[in-house]
Amino acid sequence: MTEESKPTIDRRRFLTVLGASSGGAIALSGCSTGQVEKLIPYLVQSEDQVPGVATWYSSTCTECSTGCGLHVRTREGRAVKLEGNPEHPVNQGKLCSRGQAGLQGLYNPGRLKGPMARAANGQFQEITWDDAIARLAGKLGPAGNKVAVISGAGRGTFSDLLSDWVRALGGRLARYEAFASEPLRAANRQVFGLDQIAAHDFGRAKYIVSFGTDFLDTGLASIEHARGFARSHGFSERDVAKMVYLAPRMDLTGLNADQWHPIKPGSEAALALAMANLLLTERGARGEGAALRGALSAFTPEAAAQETGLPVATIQQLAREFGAARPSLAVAGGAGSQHAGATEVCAAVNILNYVAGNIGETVRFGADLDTSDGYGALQPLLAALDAGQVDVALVHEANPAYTLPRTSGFAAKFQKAGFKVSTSMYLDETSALCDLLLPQHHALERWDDLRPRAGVHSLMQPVMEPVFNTMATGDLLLRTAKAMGGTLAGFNASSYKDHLQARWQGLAATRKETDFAAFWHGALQRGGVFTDPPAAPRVSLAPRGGQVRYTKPVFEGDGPFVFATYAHSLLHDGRGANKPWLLENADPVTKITWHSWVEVHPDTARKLDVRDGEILRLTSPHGSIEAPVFVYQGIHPDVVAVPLGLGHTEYGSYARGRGVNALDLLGAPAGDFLPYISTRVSVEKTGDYKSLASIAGNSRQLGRGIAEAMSLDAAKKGLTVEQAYLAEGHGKHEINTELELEAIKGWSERQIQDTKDGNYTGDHPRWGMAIDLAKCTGCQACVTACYAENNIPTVGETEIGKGREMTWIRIERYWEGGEEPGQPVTAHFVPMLCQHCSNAPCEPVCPVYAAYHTPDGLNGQVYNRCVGTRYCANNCPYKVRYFNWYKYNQVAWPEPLHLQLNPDVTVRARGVMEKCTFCIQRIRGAQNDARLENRVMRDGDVVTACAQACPSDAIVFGDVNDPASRVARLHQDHRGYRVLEDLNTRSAITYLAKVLLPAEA
Amino acid sequence: MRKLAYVVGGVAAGGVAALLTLGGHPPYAQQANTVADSIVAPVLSASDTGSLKGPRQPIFFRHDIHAGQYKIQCQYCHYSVAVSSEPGIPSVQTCMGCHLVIGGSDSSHQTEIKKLRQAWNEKKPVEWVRVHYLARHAHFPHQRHIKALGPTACATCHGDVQRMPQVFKVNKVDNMGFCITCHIERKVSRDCSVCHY
Amino acid sequence: MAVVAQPHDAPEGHVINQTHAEVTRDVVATLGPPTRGYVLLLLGAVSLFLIGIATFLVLIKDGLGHAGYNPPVFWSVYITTFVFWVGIGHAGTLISAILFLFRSPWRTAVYRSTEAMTVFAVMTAGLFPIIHIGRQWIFYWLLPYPNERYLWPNFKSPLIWDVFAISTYLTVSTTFLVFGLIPDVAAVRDKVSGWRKSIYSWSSVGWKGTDNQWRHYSRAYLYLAALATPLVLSVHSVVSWDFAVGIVPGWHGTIFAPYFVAGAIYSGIGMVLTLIIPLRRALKIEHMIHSYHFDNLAKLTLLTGSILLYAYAMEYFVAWYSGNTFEQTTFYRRAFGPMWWAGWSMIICNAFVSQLLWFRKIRTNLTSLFVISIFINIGMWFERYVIIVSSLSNDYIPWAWDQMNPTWADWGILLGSFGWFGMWFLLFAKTFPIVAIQEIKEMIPMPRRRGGHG
Amino acid sequence: MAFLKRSSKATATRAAGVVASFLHVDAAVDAIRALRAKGYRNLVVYTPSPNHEIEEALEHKVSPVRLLTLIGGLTGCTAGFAMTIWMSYDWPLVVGGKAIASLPPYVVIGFELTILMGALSTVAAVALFSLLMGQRGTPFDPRFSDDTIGIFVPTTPDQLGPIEQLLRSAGAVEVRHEAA
Repeated sequence: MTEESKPTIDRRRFLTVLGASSGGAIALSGCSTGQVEKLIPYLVQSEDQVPGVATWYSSTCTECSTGCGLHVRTREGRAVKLEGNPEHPVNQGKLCSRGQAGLQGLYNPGRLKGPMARAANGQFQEITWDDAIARLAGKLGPAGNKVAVISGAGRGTFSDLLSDWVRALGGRLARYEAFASEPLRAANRQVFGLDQIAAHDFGRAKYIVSFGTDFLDTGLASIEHARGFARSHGFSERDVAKMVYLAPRMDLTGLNADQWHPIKPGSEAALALAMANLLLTERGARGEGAALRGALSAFTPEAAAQETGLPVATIQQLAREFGAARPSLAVAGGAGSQHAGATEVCAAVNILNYVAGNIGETVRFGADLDTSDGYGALQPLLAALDAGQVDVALVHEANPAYTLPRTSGFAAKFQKAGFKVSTSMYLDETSALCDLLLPQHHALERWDDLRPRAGVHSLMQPVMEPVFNTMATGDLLLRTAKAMGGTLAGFNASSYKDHLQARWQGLAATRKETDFAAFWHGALQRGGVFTDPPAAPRVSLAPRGGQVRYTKPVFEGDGPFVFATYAHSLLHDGRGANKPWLLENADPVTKITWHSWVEVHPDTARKLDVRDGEILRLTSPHGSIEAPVFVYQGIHPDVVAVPLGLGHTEYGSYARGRGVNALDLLGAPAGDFLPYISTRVSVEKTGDYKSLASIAGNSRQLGRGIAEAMSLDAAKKGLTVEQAYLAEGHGKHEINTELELEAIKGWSERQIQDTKDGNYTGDHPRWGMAIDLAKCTGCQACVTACYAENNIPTVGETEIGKGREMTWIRIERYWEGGEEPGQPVTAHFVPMLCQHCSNAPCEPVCPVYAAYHTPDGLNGQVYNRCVGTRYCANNCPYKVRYFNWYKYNQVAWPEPLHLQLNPDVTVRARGVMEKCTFCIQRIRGAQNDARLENRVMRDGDVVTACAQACPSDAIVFGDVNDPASRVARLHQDHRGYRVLEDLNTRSAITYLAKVLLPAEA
Repeated sequence: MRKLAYVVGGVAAGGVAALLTLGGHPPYAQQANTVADSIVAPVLSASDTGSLKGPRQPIFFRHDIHAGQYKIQCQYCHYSVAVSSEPGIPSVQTCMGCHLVIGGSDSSHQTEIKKLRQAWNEKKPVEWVRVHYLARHAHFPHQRHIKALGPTACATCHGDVQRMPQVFKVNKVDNMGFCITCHIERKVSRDCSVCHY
Repeated sequence: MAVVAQPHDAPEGHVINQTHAEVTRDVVATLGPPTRGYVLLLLGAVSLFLIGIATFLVLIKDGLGHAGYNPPVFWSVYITTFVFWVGIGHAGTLISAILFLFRSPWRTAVYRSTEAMTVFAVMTAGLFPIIHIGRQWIFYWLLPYPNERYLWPNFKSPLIWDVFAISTYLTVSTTFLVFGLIPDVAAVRDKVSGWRKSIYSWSSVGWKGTDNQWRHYSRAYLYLAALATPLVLSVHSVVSWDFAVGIVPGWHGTIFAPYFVAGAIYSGIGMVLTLIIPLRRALKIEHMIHSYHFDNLAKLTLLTGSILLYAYAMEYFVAWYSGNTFEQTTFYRRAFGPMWWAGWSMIICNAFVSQLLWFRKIRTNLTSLFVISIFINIGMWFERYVIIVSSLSNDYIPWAWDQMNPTWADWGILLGSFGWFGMWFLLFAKTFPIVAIQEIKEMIPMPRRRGGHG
Repeated sequence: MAFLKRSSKATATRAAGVVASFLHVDAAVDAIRALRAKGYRNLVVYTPSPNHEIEEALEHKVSPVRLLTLIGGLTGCTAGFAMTIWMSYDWPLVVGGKAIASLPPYVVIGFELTILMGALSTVAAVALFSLLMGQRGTPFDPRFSDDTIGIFVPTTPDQLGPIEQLLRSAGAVEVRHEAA
C-alpha cells in the first residue's frame, strides 16, 4: 500500500523517549512498503525486553477512584494496551472503557512536555526541573503555613506523604474529586455511625432496587458490580434476579433493569421510606425495627404515591417483592441522582436495606471503599483562598476550575492565592490559572500504590521510560523538602521509590514477611498485596440513626422543566474529554459521540415541537447552554437532562470548545456536596439544527430477530428461541413448502461439502464466538478494547455524521415497546461484529480474493490486496465492514499518540476495506508459541480483545471444532441462535437469547 | 511445469506479455547447509567498502570475519531470532562484550573498533543501514522459520552472509514471489492470513 | 438524371430521392469545416470533461471521502452513472446489429450515429470501475495477468464478469463501427484532397470495393452483427447480476437481467433521440433521417418503456407476494421512504411518460419526442440511483440504516462523464460519415438502361 | 495495420488489361455475363455498394470467412473455461463456501471470450482474404466508390481490342487500357 502510516516518528526522539528500539519495533506496522532506512539497536539490552515479544507489567488504574488492577502490554519498551489484572480482587481481569483509555492519557498530544513557569508576558515558558523546584521552594519558604493543597489522588502512600508534607508545613489539604459520593458517606455516618462506604454484592442479591444509582456504568466499582450483576441477573444460575430502576432518567443501569419507574425528581427518599414502612408493618418488626416503626409510620405508600407519581399498588408490590426476596439489595447515591436531598435518599435506602436484613448480606461494610472527601472538604479551603490566607496553592490530580460550577467562583478565589502550582499532566482549566506547572508522570511511568479498599494494596510501577520531561509528584515533594529543609527536613527519602519501599517494608512486617525482596517482587508480579477485607463490623443503628427525614424537593428557578445532569458514561467528570477513544466511542444510552445533547421526552418534544438535532437553549437562573435535542423515552416528561464532561475551555485540542458544560446551569453549592439536580430551566428553540453524530440508524428491530429474547420460564424449561415463540402463541413463521425446505437443506449440505473440498476439514480449528445477551449490559468496554487492540482510527465528528465510524464491534441498542402510551420501553443490546460466516456473502463478490475464507474458518481480509470496490460491504448482511474513505491513518494518531499502535496489526491505508478479524494477530501469535513449545493449541490460548475486556464475561471465544471448548458447549446452548440465520450464512457467532422477566412478576 | 502453466495462463489471459512469467520466478537462493569450514576473510579497509556490494555501514562490520572466519553463530548476536518474530539487532553492549578486550589485528580493524568504543562511551547506539526490509503489511515470524528449517537456515533468505565483507541483499525478500516460491516448493501453507493481517 | 426509386422493401413514406452521387456529396458535405455552434458545443463538452478530471484528481489525492458515500451506502453516483452509460450503449448495438439481422430498412440512416454513440458510451462507462474503487492506481489487479505473486482474480465475482463483459463489448462494438466505416471512408477518400486525403486513404486500408472485397465484407458484417446481438443481451444482463447476485433486498431479483436489458435499450434510444434530433439539423441531413425514422424509434421506446412498466409492477408485486419482510420493507421505503422522490421520478419518467407514445402525433412531433427523450435520460439515471442507493440504505440490519446525499465530487464526475462522451461524439461526427453512405446507396437501386426493376 | 498499408502501396505493380466504367447496373451485368461466356473468369468488378445482380452474374462461392469465425469462437470458449478453471486451482481459495472452480460463474467468461475471439477472427479473416489475397495493383478510379460500376479485365495486349468492343456494346460509358 502506498501511503505511510503516521510517520515512523523521528527516530531520535523515540530513542531518547523510549530508551530502546529495534527495527520492527519502530516500524509501526503500517500499510507501507516504504523503507525504514535505519536500524537502531539497544545500547544496553534490558533482560525483560525481547524485540517482537510483548512484556507484561502489572499496575493500577487511576482513571477513577475505584482502583482496578492493570496488566500493561508493552512492546519494545512502550505500552501498547491496558487490560485488567485477573488476580486483582476489584476487577478480576476486566477493565472499563475509561480505564483502557488511560493509554491515551499517557500518549496524549495535550500533555505538558516539561515544567513551565508563567513569564512576565503571561505566557508559559519551559524551565528546568531544578529551576522549578527552586522556585517552588522559594515560594514555600516565606509562605509558612499559608499553603493550600487540593489533591484528587486516591488513598495510598502518596496521599499519606502529601498529607504529612502539608501538615509539616502547617498548610491546608483537601482531597477533592467531583464524584465523591459524599451523600453515601454522610448517610452511613448518620444511620449506622460508620464513616465509610460499603461494598455491594450484586451477585448474591435476589432482587435489586436502584434509586437512580448507575451502578453498572458510572457508579463506584462498576466493573465489580457488572460482574456480580451478570451472576445474579444473567441467567448464569438458571435464574434471574429482578432489577427495578426508580429514577426520573433511565441511564445504562436503567436500560438493564427489568422495570423502570419514572418517578418525580427528588422523591426517591419518600418511596424508600414507604417501602421500609410497608416491610415493617407487614412483616412485623423485631428488635431495633420496633424503634424504627414510629419513625417510619409517617411515610405511607399513599404519601409516597403522592410524591413519586407512582400508583400505590406499584409501591406495595415493590415492597412485597423486595421483602420476599432474601437477600435483596437497594442502592442509592451517584451523580445521576444527586439532588439537594441526596443524603436523605441514601439514609432512607440504608433504612430500607436494614429493615430488609440486607446489611452484612449484600451490603458489606468494612470494605471501606476509597472516595475523596469531596466538596465539603473543599469549602473551608476555598474560604481561606477567598480570604487571601493562602500564599501558595498546589493542585494535584484535580481540576476544580472545571468540575465546579462557575457560580462557585472558584477561579476568582483561586486567583487570590499568591502563587499557584499545578502538577497536572495537561494544561487543564485549573493549571491554566497557575503560575508554575510541574507536570507529573503518568501512572504508567511512576512508582506508586493505592489502597482503594480495605485489604487491597495495589502497586504501580513504571512500565516504560517517561514520554516527556515530567516528574513523579512524590519525588517532587521529596526534592522540594530537601531544597527547603526546615519544617520539611524530616522528608529525607532519597527518592519516592525508596519512600514507597520503606512503607512496604512496614506492610511486609505486619504480614510477617521476612524476605522483603521476594515479597516486593511477588507483589509487583501480582500487582499488589490482596488480603480478605476485615470481617464486617457489627452494624447497628446509630443512636439517632432512625430519625430519617424526607424534605420535599425544591428546585431553584421557575422554568417548566427540572434540569438534570449526570456523569457521562465515558467522559466521567470531564477527565475523559481529551481522549479520542472516549469521544468516538458512543454513549451507551443515546449512542451519540463527540458532542453534548439534551434529552427530551417524546411528549415534551411534541409539546415543544422539536425533533432530534434541533438546538435548544436551556436557561436557568444561573446561565444558559445550547445543545441539540435527543428525543428519549427514558426520561421523565418534566425533566430535561444534559450529560457532564464536555464544554472544556482548556484541556487540549480534543476537548477544548467541544460541546457545552452542563454545570453552567447550576448555582453555587451550599451544602457538603454539589447537587447536580437543583435547578429548573426554561427551554426555547434557537432555530438552529445539528445532525447528531450518532452511530444509531434505526433503533427498532422491525421483528427481524436480531436481538432475540425469551421469557424466564421458557428459558428455565430449556426451550429454543423458536419454541419459545411458539409457546407464546405466535404462529410458525415458515414460508417455505416441504419441497423447498428439502431443496434448501440439500443446497446447504452441498455447500458444506464444497467447503470441505476447500480443505476445511476438522483437523483445522474453526474459530467461533458465543455472546450471551442475558449478560451483556451494553457498557461498550469491548468496543474500546477493539479500538486499542486493532489500531482502529478515530474518524471524528463530521465523519461519524456521515455514518463512517470504524467500530469493528458495535453495540446495537434496540428499543422494545414504548410505542403506544403506557407501554414500558426497554432496551435490547446486541454486540455486532463480523460473524465470520462459512458461506460469507462478502467473499465471492471480491474480484481480487481480498475477502476470502481461511482454512481455520476465519473470514479473512487481506488489506494489501484490497482495491476498494466495496462490494463486500454492500453484500454483508450484518453491515460490519468499514471503509477507509480518507487517509484516516494519517490523522487519527497525532504524535505521540501513534506510540500506542499495536505493532502486530497492520495500520490500514485509505481506500481499503477493514473489519473484525477475530484478533487474528492473537491467534497467529498463540499458534507460533504453541509451535515453539511443540504442543497443540488449548482452549483459552486465544482470547480476543473484546472477550478479554467484557466485565460481565458475556463474550466467549474459542475453537468450535474442539467439543471440549467452552465456546463449543455454548454453541449447543438451547438459548443459542444466529442472527439472520435464514440467509444460510452459517455464521461463527452464536448469540444466547436475553432472558426476560414477565412484565408483572 | 509451472512455467508451462504460466504460458498457458498467459495465453488464456489474452496473452498479456508472457515475458512477465520470467519475472514470475524470483531468484531463489539454495540453503547453504555447508557451514563454511574454512573461510579466510580477505584483508580490507573501510576505504574498500565502496567497491563492495550492499550499503555502506557507519561501522565497517565484517560478517565474513565474525560469522565466517571465527564461526560465531548467527544467534550469538541476533539473539531473539529463535524466539521472536524479530531477529534482534545486537546491542552495543553485546559488541563491547568482546571488543572491550579485542582491539583488532590490523590498523583498518582497529579504526572500526574505535568507532564502536566511541559509540559505547558516548552512549550513542550505532545507526546501522537497513539491508533487508519487509513490507509492514507482511508478518514474518523468524522463530517459526528457524524452528522449521534449523538454526543454519538464515542463508535461505539472507544468502551466504559468512562470505560477505559487507552485507548486501541476495534475494528479493521483500517480494511476495520469493516467499511463495519457497512455500510452494516446501508444500507449506499458502493461506494469505498466515502473513497478512 | 435523378432517378426516383422505391427501395425494394421500404414501406410507404420511406423514400430517398437521391442518386448515389448525391448521397456521397451530401454526406461528405457533413465533414466540412465546423460551424460556430459546433465549436461552442465542443468547447462545452471539453470544459465539462476538465471538471471531471479535476474532481478525479482530488479523489486520488484525498480518497473517496469527498463523495457523498454514507455507509451502508457504499455504492452511489459513480456506479449509477456506470450502469447508465453501459445502458446507453445498448440501443446503438440493437439498432445497428439486431435490426440489421431483421433486415429492417429504417435503421440504415441512423445506425452509424447510434453505433458511434455505443462505442463512446461504453468508453465512458469503462472509466467508472476505475474511478469508483478506493485505490484507483491498482485497478489492473482485476485483470488476469501473470505476476510473481502467483495471484489471479476471482472469476466468481460479478465485478470480474463486468471487466470481461465491458471490455469485450467495447472491443466488438468498436470493431463493428470501424469495420462498417471502411467503404465509407474510401468513398470520402475519393472526394477530398490534400492532407485529409492521405489520412482517409490510410484509414480506408486500401478499400476499392472490388467484388471480392464486397463478397467477404458483407459476409463478415453479417457475422459481426450476429455476434454483437447476443452481446447486447449479455452485457447488461451481466451488469444486472452485479446486483442480482448480491443478497441486498431490492437487488436480489430474478427478473433483473431482462429488466435491465429492456431498460438499457430504452435509455439508449432516449439518448439516440436526444442526439440525432439536433444532429440532423446541424449536419443538414433532414432528408435522410426524417419522421419515418423517429416514428420507428418512438415505437421501440414505447415497447421497451412498457416492458419497464411491467418490470416495476412485477418488482412490487413479488416483494409483496414473497412475504419476505426484508423485500417488503425495501420496496415500501422505495415508494414512501425518505427517497420517495427518486423512486417516483423513476417510475413517472420511465413507465408513464413513455406511454404517451401511443399517440402518433407525439411520436412524429420532434419537439415532443425530444422532451420525452430528456425525461427518459433523467428517469433512467434515477432508476439506477434508486435501485442502488435506496436498496442499500435500508437492508438487513436496521441499526445500520442511513441515507446519503451526493456531493460536488459526485456531480463533478457525472458532468465529466457527459463531457467526455460529448467530446468524442462531436469529434467523430466531424471526422467520419455519420450516415452510412454505402448502406444508403444499397437501398437506392442503381440506374438501369431499360428502366424499371430488373 | 501494416499489411493493409502494404496492400495499398502495392498498387505500384500494375497488371495489364481493360477498365470499363458503367453507370447502369444492367449494362454492367450484361457485360459480365458476356465476358464470362467468353471465358474471362478473373474479372474484377468495382461497385460503390454491394449489388445482388452483379454477385449473381459473377456466380461467387460463399465467402470462407465464416470458417474462421467459427474457429475463433470455439477457441475463445475453450480459452475462457480453461483460464478460469486453471487459475482457480493454481491458487485454490474458498470464497463463500463455493467450490474452488464453480462452473456457473465461469460460463460468463467463456461466453464473453467466445464473442470476442469470434469477432476479432472474423475481421482478421476479411483482412486476410480481401486485403492480402485481394487483387493487388488492380487499377482504380475514384468514381468507383461514388456512383460508377467498374469492370477490369486483365488480359494480354492482343485481346484488348475485342474486349473493348464487347464492353462498349454492353454499354460501358468509358473504356480505358491499362498497360502493364
